Amino acid sequence: MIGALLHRLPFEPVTAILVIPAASAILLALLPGYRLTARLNVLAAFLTFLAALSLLVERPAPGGYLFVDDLNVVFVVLGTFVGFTTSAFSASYIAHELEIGRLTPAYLRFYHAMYQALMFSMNLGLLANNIGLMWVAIELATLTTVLMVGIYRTHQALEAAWKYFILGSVGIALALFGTILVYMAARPVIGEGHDAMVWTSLMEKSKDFSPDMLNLAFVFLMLGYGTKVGLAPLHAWLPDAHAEGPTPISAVLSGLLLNVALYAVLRFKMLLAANTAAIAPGPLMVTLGLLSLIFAGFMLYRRRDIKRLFAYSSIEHMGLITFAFGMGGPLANFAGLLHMTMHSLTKSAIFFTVGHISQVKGTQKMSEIRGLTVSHPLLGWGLVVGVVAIAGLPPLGIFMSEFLIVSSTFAREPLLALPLVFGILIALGALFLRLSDVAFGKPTGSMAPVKASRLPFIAHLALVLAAGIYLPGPLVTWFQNVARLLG
Amino acid sequence: MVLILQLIAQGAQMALVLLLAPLLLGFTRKVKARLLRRQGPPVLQPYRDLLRLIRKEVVLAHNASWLFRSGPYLIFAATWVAAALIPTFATDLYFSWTADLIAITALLGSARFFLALVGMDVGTAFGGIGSSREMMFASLAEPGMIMIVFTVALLAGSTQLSEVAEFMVTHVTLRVSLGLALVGLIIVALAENARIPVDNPATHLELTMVHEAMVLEYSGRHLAVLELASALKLLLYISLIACIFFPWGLAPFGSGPASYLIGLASYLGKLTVGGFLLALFETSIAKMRVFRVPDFLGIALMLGLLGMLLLFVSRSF
Amino acid sequence: MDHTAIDVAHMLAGGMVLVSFMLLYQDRMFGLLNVFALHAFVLSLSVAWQAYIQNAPHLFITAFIALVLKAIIIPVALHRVVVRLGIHRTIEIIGGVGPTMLFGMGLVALSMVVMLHATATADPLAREDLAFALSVVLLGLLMMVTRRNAVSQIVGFMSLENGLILAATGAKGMPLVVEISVAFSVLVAFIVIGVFLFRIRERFDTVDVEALEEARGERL
Amino acid sequence: MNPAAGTLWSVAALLGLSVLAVAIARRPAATRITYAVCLAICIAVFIIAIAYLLGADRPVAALQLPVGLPWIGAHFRIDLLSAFFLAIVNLGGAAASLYALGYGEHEESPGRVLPFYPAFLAGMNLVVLADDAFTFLFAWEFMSLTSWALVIAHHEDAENRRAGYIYIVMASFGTLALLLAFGLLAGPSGSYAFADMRASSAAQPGLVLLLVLIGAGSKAGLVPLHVWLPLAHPAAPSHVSALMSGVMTKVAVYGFIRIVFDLNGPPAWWWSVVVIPLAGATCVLGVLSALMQHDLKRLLAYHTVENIGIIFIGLGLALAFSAHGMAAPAALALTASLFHVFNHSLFKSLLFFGAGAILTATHERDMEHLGGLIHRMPLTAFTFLAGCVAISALPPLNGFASEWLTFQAILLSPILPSWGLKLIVPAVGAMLALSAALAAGCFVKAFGVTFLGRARSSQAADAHETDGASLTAMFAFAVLCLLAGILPGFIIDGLAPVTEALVGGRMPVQASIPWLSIVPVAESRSSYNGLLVFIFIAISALLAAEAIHRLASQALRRGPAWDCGFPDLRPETQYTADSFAQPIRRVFGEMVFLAREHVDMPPPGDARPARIAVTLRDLVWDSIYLPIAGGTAYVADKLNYLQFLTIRQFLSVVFVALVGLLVVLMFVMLVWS
Repeated sequence: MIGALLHRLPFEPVTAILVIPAASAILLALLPGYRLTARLNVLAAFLTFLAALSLLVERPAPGGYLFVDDLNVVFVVLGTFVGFTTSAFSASYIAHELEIGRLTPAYLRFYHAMYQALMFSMNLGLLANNIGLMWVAIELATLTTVLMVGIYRTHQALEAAWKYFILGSVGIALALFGTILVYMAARPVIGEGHDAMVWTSLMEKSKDFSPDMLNLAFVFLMLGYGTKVGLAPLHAWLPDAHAEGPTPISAVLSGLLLNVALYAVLRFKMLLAANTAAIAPGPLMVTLGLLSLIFAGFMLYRRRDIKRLFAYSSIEHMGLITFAFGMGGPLANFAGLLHMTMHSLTKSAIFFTVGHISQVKGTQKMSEIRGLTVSHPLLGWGLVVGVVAIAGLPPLGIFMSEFLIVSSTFAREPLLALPLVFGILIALGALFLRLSDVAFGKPTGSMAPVKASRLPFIAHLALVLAAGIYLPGPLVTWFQNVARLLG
Repeated sequence: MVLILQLIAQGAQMALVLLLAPLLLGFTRKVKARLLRRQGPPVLQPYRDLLRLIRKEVVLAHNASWLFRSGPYLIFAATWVAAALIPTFATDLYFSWTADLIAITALLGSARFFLALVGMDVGTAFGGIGSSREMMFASLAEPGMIMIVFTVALLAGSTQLSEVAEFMVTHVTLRVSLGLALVGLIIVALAENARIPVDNPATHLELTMVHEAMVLEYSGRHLAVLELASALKLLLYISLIACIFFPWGLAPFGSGPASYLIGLASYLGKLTVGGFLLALFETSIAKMRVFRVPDFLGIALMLGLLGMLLLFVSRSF
Repeated sequence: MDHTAIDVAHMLAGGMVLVSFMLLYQDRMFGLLNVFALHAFVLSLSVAWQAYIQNAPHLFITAFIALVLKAIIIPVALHRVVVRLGIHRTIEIIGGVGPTMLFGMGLVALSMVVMLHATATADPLAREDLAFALSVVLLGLLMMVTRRNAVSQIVGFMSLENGLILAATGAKGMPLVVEISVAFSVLVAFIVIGVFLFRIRERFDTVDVEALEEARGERL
Repeated sequence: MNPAAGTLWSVAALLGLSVLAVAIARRPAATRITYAVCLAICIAVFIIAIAYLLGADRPVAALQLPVGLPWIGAHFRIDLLSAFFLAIVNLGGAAASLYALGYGEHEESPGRVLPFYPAFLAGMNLVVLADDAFTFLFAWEFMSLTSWALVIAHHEDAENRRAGYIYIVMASFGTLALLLAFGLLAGPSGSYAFADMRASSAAQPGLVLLLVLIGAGSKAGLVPLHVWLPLAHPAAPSHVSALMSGVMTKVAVYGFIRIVFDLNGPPAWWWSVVVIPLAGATCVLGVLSALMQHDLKRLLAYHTVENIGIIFIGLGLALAFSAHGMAAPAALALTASLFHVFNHSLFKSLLFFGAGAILTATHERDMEHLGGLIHRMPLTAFTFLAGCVAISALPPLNGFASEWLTFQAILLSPILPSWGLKLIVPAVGAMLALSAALAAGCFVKAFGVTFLGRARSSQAADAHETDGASLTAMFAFAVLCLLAGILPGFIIDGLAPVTEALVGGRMPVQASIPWLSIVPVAESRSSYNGLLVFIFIAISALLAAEAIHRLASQALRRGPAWDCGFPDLRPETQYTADSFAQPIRRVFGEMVFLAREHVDMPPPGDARPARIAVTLRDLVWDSIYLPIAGGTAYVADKLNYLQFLTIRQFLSVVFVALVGLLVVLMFVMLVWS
């Protein structure tokens, strides 16, 4: 019925998803005035989200450059939603930054433009039906985030942005080489030209590709896009970029960009999975996943900066997700998708609270933040719930995915499950160690009430809670289809 | 008719142990004195002491609580019930199955528990010493006792004293386990009754006293009840040893008055021998330091455990 | 296509590997920049040749971009930067020249084995091309990690990226090559501007790591 | 109506209540409302459970909700075992809620207690209801989480925060162990419903047992996984401590029974060889540690460890017997264990209630500052005394009844064929006897130092009797302790169907035996009659008192204590908790705690006071947990350098990774071709 309605309207969701952010980026770059631009930013993000939702109702046939299938629609809807909530959060966050003069209006204009540009590039990367186009989009996303990480112009911010930039570029380069190799592998089968880079045709024919080429290509792609995913040992840019940039960007990085990079990896994994002769990409992903999980788990213990803490926890969870997809099979893939969704929602919610906390306390050092549940009950308990969720405890959603990952792994590969459990436990220990000091005890620092935008993080946590208790049937079948796609 | 006889027998036993207890105490003291070339108090002296105490007024500490006043009766009752459940002159008395050997040990445990509590009630230093040391002894004596019970029970296939006694009478064979158990039980009995070498019932104002320290604040009728209870306890242990290891002459279930008389006679004989041996032992050995007592009791525990293991070696069930 | 075509392409690609080794060998700043200009020049020649033999005119654009931007503008700009920042002294090479060269040899061998083995099915032109491209990429990366100096690291990155362009053009009929080369040029421009703006003298990162720990509140 | 549905509705009500409590926490009436509703719900569920357990025709009590794991759904089921534990959970819950009606009024931060308390109850109920692995673990961890929130309710105290931290980490550790166990039971296909697990046999049942022993054991407090328990239980508000010690540990026992006896297929003989010695060690170490404490609530917590050991001895014996196909002895052992589960939930809750009453009256948990409370709080003292007698396994109260049954089960061990068990079981029997005796000593200390003697502090001197609600709860449980002690037969008969379902055997019917005595195996073997023992003691005590008061003089004079004529009796001269434990410390301490006493006796003429310092070491903590913490810190420090590399070094890492992978790939390809 809605589908029919959409037909009657002159409405093309896919283009809308791309055009709205692009146009608003330009518009916001031109418009002065904080209030208006902030509102416009939210509005644009909201419209994009609506357009993305309409994809659930009915999706267009794959085109030459853009296409929508079960896999990327998950990412698009999730991404646009988090983008929308983050824009709402960023409105109040940036207002405070303006008050204390950390940002000037000029930079603010730039910030909003970049925000929409980022949305555009990520949506493009997700919707691209062409591996070259996807590559370009992800590079664009990297550049925009680099600019936003460095926006505070402090020594650390610039240093973080720079580190991100260099490591990102090298990753990009490797990814491009991998992309070229894929084309070379596809060319003999599909023939020269455009088709040899189009997902839809690649997926059909990949079984005939030269397996050795694919293997080689996957090494480069895994390292290249893995840098963006933030897998150890390619993670170096991630903690600083999260810690030094504005908090909304940290939220977007953890909640979206990592997913987009992961999406790229998954696509190519599907390509290899379809080709029986190629070496299964599983072992590589499992290794990198475990490495990231355990490494990040230990790194959590020595963190002093609250945003860097949660950045490392993002590395940990990306490792977990990569591990799940590396294990493969319906259960693990389902769990991986679920975990990815839950992690995006939870981690961005955590960054929302952390942003307000560091604003009201005027610091990101955990040693100077105490007793939040006393001084700022809502933020404090919000943080507690967030950490409980991210640590994988019920009744929140990540518990379900970790349950599935661990139990299915142990039934299949007991020896792999032990390091997995070890890593999870290590990370949990670190998170609660910090939490019990930050959220409880005698409060320190400013007790001033904070003009927090409550809705975003409450909405996210509510969603995570709901998912932890009840997953709606359509969502489940949809995830199961994707899990089957991923093989 | 039989039921009535049974009830009478049970009641008789309860009365009997109550009456005999001070006598045994007096007898032991007399023998001890004689062995020390002293005249010693008359055998009936304990009865006189009890009566005198009963007639005296009670001096209560200001901060003595209701527990302090009700404790003696509880202690006495528990000990008395325990003593009444041990076959003295006849087995299978009407209520003999009320509590088996483990339960009897536990009953004595309850008595000890309350004794240690009342010892702490007034809040004097001596009371504390007594209670803490009593519980320390108990913590070793009780497992020792249980181990002995295990040995006997595994052998006789029952923890019911009557069953055990009958088993011993009918088909007992000389066993090393039994010997070990006997020695262990004697050690436990000495400790539980605060006899030399563990404690010295005859002294006061000595830093090593345990039982006397707990009842130090008591006087008058309360003290009398407690004295009677401890006398009962001594009787209980001797009759326990007698009933397990020397069960001859016990009147079997539902037998006539004649056999009851025989049983009674043999029981008195056993008590005499027991009291005499006790006195002999006490005169021939010195009291040991408090912190050597755990080793002493540890021996009992070891003996019990050893006896049980030897059972398995000698005969695999 | 005839043999000479392949031979010329082969020669040009091999030439790039050779120039990469020259880059590795350089320990003078200006010399490095000049050699890099040469590197870019050879690249543009090779791309042009590919454009000719694949008769794909759009590749000429790529060749042109390579020539103008990488062989002329960027070297000149970097020359300015070097003079401006006053860092035109010898570049310290971590691990020394000799070992680096040897390691580079190893990398070339590795890439040859891997690539020739992997592309057994592909046409000879592409095989050679990709093998050389991979070695250029690895050598560029090697250069980035063995140089302490910002400008020479940039040069390393750009030579790496030249290798990518080489591979992309060698992949016969690959679409979007132009767009990709443009995107990369933007990237490089960013880097150069970054160096220029942030006045990064010695390295890409601060000398004083301790200070950073302090600043990040990550002190133990 | 379907009992499971009824219980689920009550659970839903509890959850709703906790949401409501968040809203109304600031109101003065909040405490009363919350606990009153909890009380009502718990009673309702208790009735449901008892009706199911004792009912002749048991309705099918299973249902499935479309929540939880999507393609499986959440299965809930009440069978005999879960009905029994439901009864325990809700009996304890009801008493705690009743108690809290009074006690909760003294809570200074109700906002941190009221929302979590009903959720905690709901979690425990859900664990017992769950019939598939996901729901079970979900509820299990939810229970841990809510109790964690209650443990750190008084978060200003750094000790409590530390306790909460250790607790949540250990709890998650246990949950992960259980998760692995369920992974094995479910198999690769992921059949998580308990029914499927029963149907299919696990790949490695032995491994499952070990994992469950770790998972459930860490929750129940088996040595050496008990370290969190003495920290966390005392930290919580007292009614929650009572729930955690008296009920939550039982839920852990339920988890063990459910998985090992029900889901994991037939047991192997060596399982009991693992379980029984562990349980024995738990008993002794628990009670010895308790003796060394002078914090009343911590002492009680350590005794929970001891009693868990007793329960697991019974379970281990049941495993041993049923592994050799001896149904009747297995039933005896299991009955003993379940009976002790029930008893411990009674007297441990009672004792924690008492400790809470003292806490509110004196604001003291340290016994060294208490004393003489029997005068100020006689009723509390009476109930606490009942609890002490019960937990010390003294007749005629209930603690003895279940330990007596355990001893009877131990005495059956010679019929076991395997020699290892023949020798291990009696040795563990000795440990059990030792721990029983030590427990008596420990509670003489606890009651004597706290209630008897003279007040050691002003707070203790002017304490006041606690409120009516609390007293009602305490007296109710004291009476239950007595009833369970003198009428054990009925409970044994009530447990018979449970054991029949689990080990396929049952104890002989007890209710028909004359004089209501209990006979585990045969009249000729052993019997015990708590009722008669109680009556005899009562009669003879009254008789004696009566006789004495007739004969003796009624004269009574109050005077100062004599104490061998020692003058100036200041409270400091009394025995303290530590000095009471000193002889036992001398005997066992050197070995178990490496106890060292440093006496500093000044020479004559020196005015400074003589000092004695005692150092105890917790060997379990020092030898297991400190190394783990240290190792983690060490690795974290070493890895932390990676945070501070230069970009060039990071690039080198990437480079090395790339080259390494290429080399690997090369070898792979060469090998393949």
